[in-house]
Amino acid sequence: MMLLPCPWCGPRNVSEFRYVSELVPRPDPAAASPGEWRDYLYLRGNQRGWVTERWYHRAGCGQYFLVDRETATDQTRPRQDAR
Amino acid sequence: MAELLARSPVTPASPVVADGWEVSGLRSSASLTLADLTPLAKVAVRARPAGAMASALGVPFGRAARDAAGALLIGSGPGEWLALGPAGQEAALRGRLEQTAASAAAGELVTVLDLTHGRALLRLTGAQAAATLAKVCGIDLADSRVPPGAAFRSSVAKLVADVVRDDLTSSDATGGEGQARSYLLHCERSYGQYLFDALLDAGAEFGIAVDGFRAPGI
Amino acid sequence: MELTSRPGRPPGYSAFSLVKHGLLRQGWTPAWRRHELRGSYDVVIIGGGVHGLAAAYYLAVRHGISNVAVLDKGYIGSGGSGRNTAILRSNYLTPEGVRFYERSMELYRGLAADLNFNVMFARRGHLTLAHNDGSLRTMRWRAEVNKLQGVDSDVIGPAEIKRLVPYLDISPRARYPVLGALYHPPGGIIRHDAVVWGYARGADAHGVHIHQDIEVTGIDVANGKVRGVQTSRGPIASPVVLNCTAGWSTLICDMAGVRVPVQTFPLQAAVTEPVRPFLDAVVVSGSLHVYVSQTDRGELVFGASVDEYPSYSMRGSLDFIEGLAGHVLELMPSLARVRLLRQWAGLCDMTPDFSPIMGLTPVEGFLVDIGWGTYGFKAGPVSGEAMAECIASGKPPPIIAGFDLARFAEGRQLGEKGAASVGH
Amino acid sequence: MTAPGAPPARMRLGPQPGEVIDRSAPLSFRWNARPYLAFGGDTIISALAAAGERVFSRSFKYHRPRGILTASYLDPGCTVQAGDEPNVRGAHRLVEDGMDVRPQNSWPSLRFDVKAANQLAAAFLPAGFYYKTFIRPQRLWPAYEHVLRRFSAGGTTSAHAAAEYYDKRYAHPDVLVAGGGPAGMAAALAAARAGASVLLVDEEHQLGGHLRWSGQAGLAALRELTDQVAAEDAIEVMTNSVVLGRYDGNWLAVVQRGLPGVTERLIKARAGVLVAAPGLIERPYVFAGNDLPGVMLSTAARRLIALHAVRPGDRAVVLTANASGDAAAADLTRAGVEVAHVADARRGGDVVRAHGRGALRAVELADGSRHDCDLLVTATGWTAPMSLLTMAGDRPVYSQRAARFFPDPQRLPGDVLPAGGIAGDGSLDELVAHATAVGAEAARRASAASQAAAGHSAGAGHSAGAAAPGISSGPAREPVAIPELPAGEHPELFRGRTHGFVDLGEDVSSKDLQTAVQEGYDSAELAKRYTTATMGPTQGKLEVVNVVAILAGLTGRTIAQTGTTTWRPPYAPVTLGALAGRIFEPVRYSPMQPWHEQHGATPLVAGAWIRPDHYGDPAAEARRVRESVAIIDVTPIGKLDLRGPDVPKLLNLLYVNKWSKLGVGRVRYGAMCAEDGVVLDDGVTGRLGEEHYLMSTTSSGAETVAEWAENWLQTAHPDWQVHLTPVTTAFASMNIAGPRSRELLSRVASGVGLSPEAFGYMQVRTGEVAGVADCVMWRIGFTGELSYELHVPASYGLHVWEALLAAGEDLGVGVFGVEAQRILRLEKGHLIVGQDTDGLTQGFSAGLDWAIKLDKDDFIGQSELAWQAASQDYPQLVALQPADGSVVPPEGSQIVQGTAIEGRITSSRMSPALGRSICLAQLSAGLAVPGTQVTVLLPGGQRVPARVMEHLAHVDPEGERIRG
Repeated sequence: MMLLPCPWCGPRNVSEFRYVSELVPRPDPAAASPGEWRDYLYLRGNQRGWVTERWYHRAGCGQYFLVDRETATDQTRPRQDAR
Repeated sequence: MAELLARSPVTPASPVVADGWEVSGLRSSASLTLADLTPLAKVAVRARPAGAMASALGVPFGRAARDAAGALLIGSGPGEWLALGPAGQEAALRGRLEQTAASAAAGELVTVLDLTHGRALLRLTGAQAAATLAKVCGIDLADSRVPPGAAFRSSVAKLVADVVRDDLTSSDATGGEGQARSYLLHCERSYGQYLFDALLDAGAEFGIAVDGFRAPGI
Repeated sequence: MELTSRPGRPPGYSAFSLVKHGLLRQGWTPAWRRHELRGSYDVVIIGGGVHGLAAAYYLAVRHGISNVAVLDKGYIGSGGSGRNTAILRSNYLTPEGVRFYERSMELYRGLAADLNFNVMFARRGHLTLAHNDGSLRTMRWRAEVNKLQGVDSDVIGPAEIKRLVPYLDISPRARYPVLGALYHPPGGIIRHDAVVWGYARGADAHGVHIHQDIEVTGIDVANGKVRGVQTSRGPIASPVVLNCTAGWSTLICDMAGVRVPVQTFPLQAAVTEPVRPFLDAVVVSGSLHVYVSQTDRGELVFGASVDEYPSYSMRGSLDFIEGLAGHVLELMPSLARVRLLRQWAGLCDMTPDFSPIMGLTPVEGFLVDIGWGTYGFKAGPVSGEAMAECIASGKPPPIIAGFDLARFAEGRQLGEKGAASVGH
Repeated sequence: MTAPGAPPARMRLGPQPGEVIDRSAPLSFRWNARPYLAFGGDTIISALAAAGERVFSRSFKYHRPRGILTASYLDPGCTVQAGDEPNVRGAHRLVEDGMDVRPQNSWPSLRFDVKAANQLAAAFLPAGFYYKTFIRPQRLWPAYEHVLRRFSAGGTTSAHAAAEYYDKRYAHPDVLVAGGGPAGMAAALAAARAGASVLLVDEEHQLGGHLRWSGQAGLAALRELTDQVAAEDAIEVMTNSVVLGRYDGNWLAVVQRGLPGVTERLIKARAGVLVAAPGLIERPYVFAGNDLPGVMLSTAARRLIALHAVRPGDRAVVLTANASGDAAAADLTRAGVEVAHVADARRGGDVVRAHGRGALRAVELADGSRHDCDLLVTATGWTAPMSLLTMAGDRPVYSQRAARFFPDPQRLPGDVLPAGGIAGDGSLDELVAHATAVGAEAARRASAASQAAAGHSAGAGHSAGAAAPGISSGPAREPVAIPELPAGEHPELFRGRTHGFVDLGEDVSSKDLQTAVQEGYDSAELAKRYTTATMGPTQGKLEVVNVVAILAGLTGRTIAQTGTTTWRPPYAPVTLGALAGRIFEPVRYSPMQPWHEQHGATPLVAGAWIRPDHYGDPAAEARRVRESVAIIDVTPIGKLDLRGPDVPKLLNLLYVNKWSKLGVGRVRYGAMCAEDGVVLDDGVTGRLGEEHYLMSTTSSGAETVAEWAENWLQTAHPDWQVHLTPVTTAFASMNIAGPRSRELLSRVASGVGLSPEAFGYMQVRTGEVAGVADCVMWRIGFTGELSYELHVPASYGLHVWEALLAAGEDLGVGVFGVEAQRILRLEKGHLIVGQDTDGLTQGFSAGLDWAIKLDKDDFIGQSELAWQAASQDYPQLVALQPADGSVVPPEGSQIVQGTAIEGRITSSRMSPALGRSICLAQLSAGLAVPGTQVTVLLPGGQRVPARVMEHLAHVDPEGERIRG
């Protein structure tokens, strides 16, 4: 089972976490056109390689954090700005 | 009207009343025991992870320590603490913590919340306590990882639970010499009976027995 | 469905030909041939799975377009087509979905004869169990929509379920009591490899070039039009490029500069050692995220819902087989002694509305047949048929009109998500 | 111990120096309905072989008789049925007294199997046979299929198999050694001596691997190693256990068998370093007749003699290409077997064909000679079981010199190290020296890894749960030099001069592979899928290299080019029971659960919650609420404690309606949407103090909403001063509903004015109830009646519940369950998120028009909702009443025009208050106009008319009762 480096609790089994999303910028809802808004809702890079993601430590510290993951090997790398 | 009686989510075996709670009166001297400590006062504190309140409390995330008044203060999360005190003392405990907040951390948002009735608290004690816990918890419980005074939150029998390594000295230990290995388990109240049963099942091969509530319990 | 022409080469398969070959000890001719890679084709299809091969087959057979290349980075059927659990059904939630998958079932029912290749479609009946009133409500909803489309589907009670699947624990004390089920008699299982091979053999017989072990590394686009593809064996010119990949669909679309709302998730499956046949129907439990069927060889084939986070990993996890076994035993407690033999994973391209993306894209000549989530194999024949027509006629046929790429930006999502729960 | 009628053990030898049987513990069991004798330590097969039995199964496809090939777990011919248990590995499973063992794949009997007719038809059953026939007429395929299924192999299961106890536990060894042969034992010792905690796992019933059958020298070495291992406290030994797989992060699954009181136990080990020392598997040789009972591998013959004191035959021919074959010949002679001939493959010796019907009779050799015999022992090479390495990403490389594959160290991750035979060849001392270095290096790497892990667990004052284990011994030492193990020379022997079986488990012959290649299935994967070679119970461990070598020969490619097939987990088949272990399914109960059980509540499983659905008559329960007063346990309602100056900002963001002006003591209904405008959850939130709020959510949405809110707080507005704490079961929640609820509450509440003026609709108070302080009471009305929702400190929930019932006796107070509540809320037209909405229902389709305030600053879902509102054309939630009030259309019934679907019934009940059926429905915009007649299609096919109502509420649309 993949280990995820929680910036607060250290490496833990991935089963303790909930995957939130690939990191995507949220457009200003007031300014965004329907197209832009739905791109934000639905479009993801879905790259095969290193991706920055947000995870939630559901069965741990209850914190949301960022982590880098290689999507083919599922290796992970902690980030300086994880918290 | 019926006498005012507080009840734990864990149905007590041979019930007696202590400190206004219906608790189990069992007394076990087995080498591995499980006790329901739900009656203990449980007060949660929320504040900045590294703010004035944090330094006033002086217990970092991942550690647990007893304060001058004998309450067990647990660093249960970033900017999150859990204080355990004697049964029936939640008001006093909350008062003390609010006092600390007022004096040491004025201006900082500090929440002191009485969760006595919102959580279940169990104690697993004995040489085989770690082996028992290892059946329901994926954390490495080796002394090098979880020494006495360590605390962590993780998945226990598919529940989210706070686990505190809080060994007992032989005086109140159930058998065993000197320090008896002991863990406190703290979870959402409604899961209390489930967790209690899961631990009994896990400890069956080590001859686990239920021990009653011994006031003050902390 | 009738073919406009029968496969000429290779010689037909039949009991007679088997005996003949047996007596004369003569060898069989290839089911498909290896060809030199041409510098250009009328159509290049990326992905040698059921979808790509079926599209090529129908292009050649129905529309006489046979200067077609099917490219696969591995061997044919090495992707989702060879990794799925080969369950067929058409009891979907939306009218569009039901009509579409029912057409696929129709093609599947005639496939063995059409391809002269036994794909071993076994009509076993398909049961989706309901463990709470919410899912029971959804079953009723699906059943009613199905019936309106003329699809045999209805809600049945525990007694009837027990009669169909004697091993099932229907006691009300079960942690997940069985309150009812959506019963779909026409559903069943098929030999997935045979479908791939049958289409490949048929397409080859009609002049399609099947190229294995060739990877597409780029797509040439000039002023809004596709010009061809770059591959590990050099460039291929083509005015039409069809992306029939799963798992790699966004990566291929990126090569053409087309962005699609797809995320790739592993879907795991497992198979047990053979035991004597005891399970006829396909049994699915949405709440328990598991589905079970038994092959003619006696193996139990298990599948589940996709993993909880996107990944291109096909390594499989222990978590999966632990949870799977637990859930299977919740349903059929007496199988504790049956041994799991092998686990594997495939890649599923999930879209926001649990429906595929089919048809044209902003890039002229670049077509997609992607976003197949966990339901791609069921849709192989109809997708091939529809994409072939789309290529031949230049516009998407009505049966896939609702699956267009533009629907997401325009807020016209399809309703399969309405009853979001495990598929199959 | 006697077993009347048991055949004498005519093949049992006198005591052997290393035998594992206990002659002082005789057992009896049944095979094929006849009694047999065995000794403790005997496997099912060794006991039967001792009695002279030679045939143990019929083959998968042609039903050919099969006997011993490997005499190990992998033996394809030795799979049997033991009682309820199918597919038992008879050459590995120990005999238990009274065991009932039967052959599996034969009918009517093992001796005479009618399906064996298949083998005569073999010529007509080529690879892909099924694909080529049964094509027309297709309607006959089901009939064909029915017959085919009867021919399927495998044991039988029982629908009533006894429940057994399976266990699980986690482990965190610094080093896990897979394989307990000399290399594995040496590696374990070295790792332990370097300070590592070690788990040493072996599939066999004893440690030692081949040392157990390698004569006096081997036994001496074995004793020495065993003693040392036993002396190391840091080594935990597991025999009769298998490492099933290596998963991400060195997450290793081990199944432990033969434990007291536990059928099997799954150990999930997060190991610092995995040392893979599985040893080598002897490779069968492919030639005509190679599957006849009596044809076996050199290791099989040596095991039978050394471990179980069984003479493998009377007259033997040996084909040897290596030391194991040479030793086997010597062992046979020593065991009194007449060795008729030894053919040495290193000097051109070869077997052309084995003859016999049902069992081996004679062997025909390359030199033209023919020898009568009942035993042919082959030693033609080895296969390295690479599973654990390939699962770790390795791609083994083929060595022509050694005629087997070796690991590619470049591709191996640092936390996996091979040792023993899979790493290379050498003398026992060389292998042990190599493994010793590997073990020491493994310990060093584990220590370094754990220090690194501890390193980047920030925040925490220590690394609790830093899952990589730790050796608490000082700084990382220098890497240990691991000596090279050479690849020993071995002739390439895969297929002889004739065609034979390649996969005995699947009945696949080299001829089948030839056919596959001819037909174009010429890659390893396609040929495998087409012929099913390596798809059987051994998953290729015995046959994969032969398959690859034969394919290479047929395609003119090298073995390296042809490659191996992927080895997928598990390494060995594992029971579903072991994988499932003790099943953890958390359940939640309210503090009033004991009362519900005592009063005959029918339980309702709602997620993890067990709730009272009703107490016998839901309609009567509902009526009581309308007429007098009743109470319901609503503890599962989600509750969040919110504190801080910025709470209103949070509420404005999460809810679609406005919150800035909510005064202290006030409660407001709120609905939440997701960013796509789809309805997420709803509930009420009350302001208890200046900076203190209590939010309620749906029962099923409690966790989702808490995580949702935390997400926005932590990631989008870390600057906001808000503390959010889930307190769902800090309170026991109960709703007092009905015209007399005020009267009832007034009898138990103190310190709170309950008059309509003092405590109005949609207000909240805190006070004492039945002597319990700090009870939160809010006046709301999901049921449409005057009602108060009490949130009582949970430990006193049962006390207050009983107090209410006692205090209201004369008022006729009763209880009601979830079903009555559903009826009541439907009469009132209140929405249930997830029932009256679905995964695509946006706010304006949920009857929330009145709540949604598009003029607010940014709130979640705002833009999508604005676009929905503009579009005008969206389905709407409406109340429906069938013209015939006795008809209750089931929820999910479709609303149609002809065959076009215009909507569906989302909720429907018979209304006790109105004495007629009532519904909520999702309906297309065109029809969602009050007064419109629509057609509801009932499941039976009948079409009934129904009317779209003015209000969602069927009862008291003006809400006078609630405000009363």
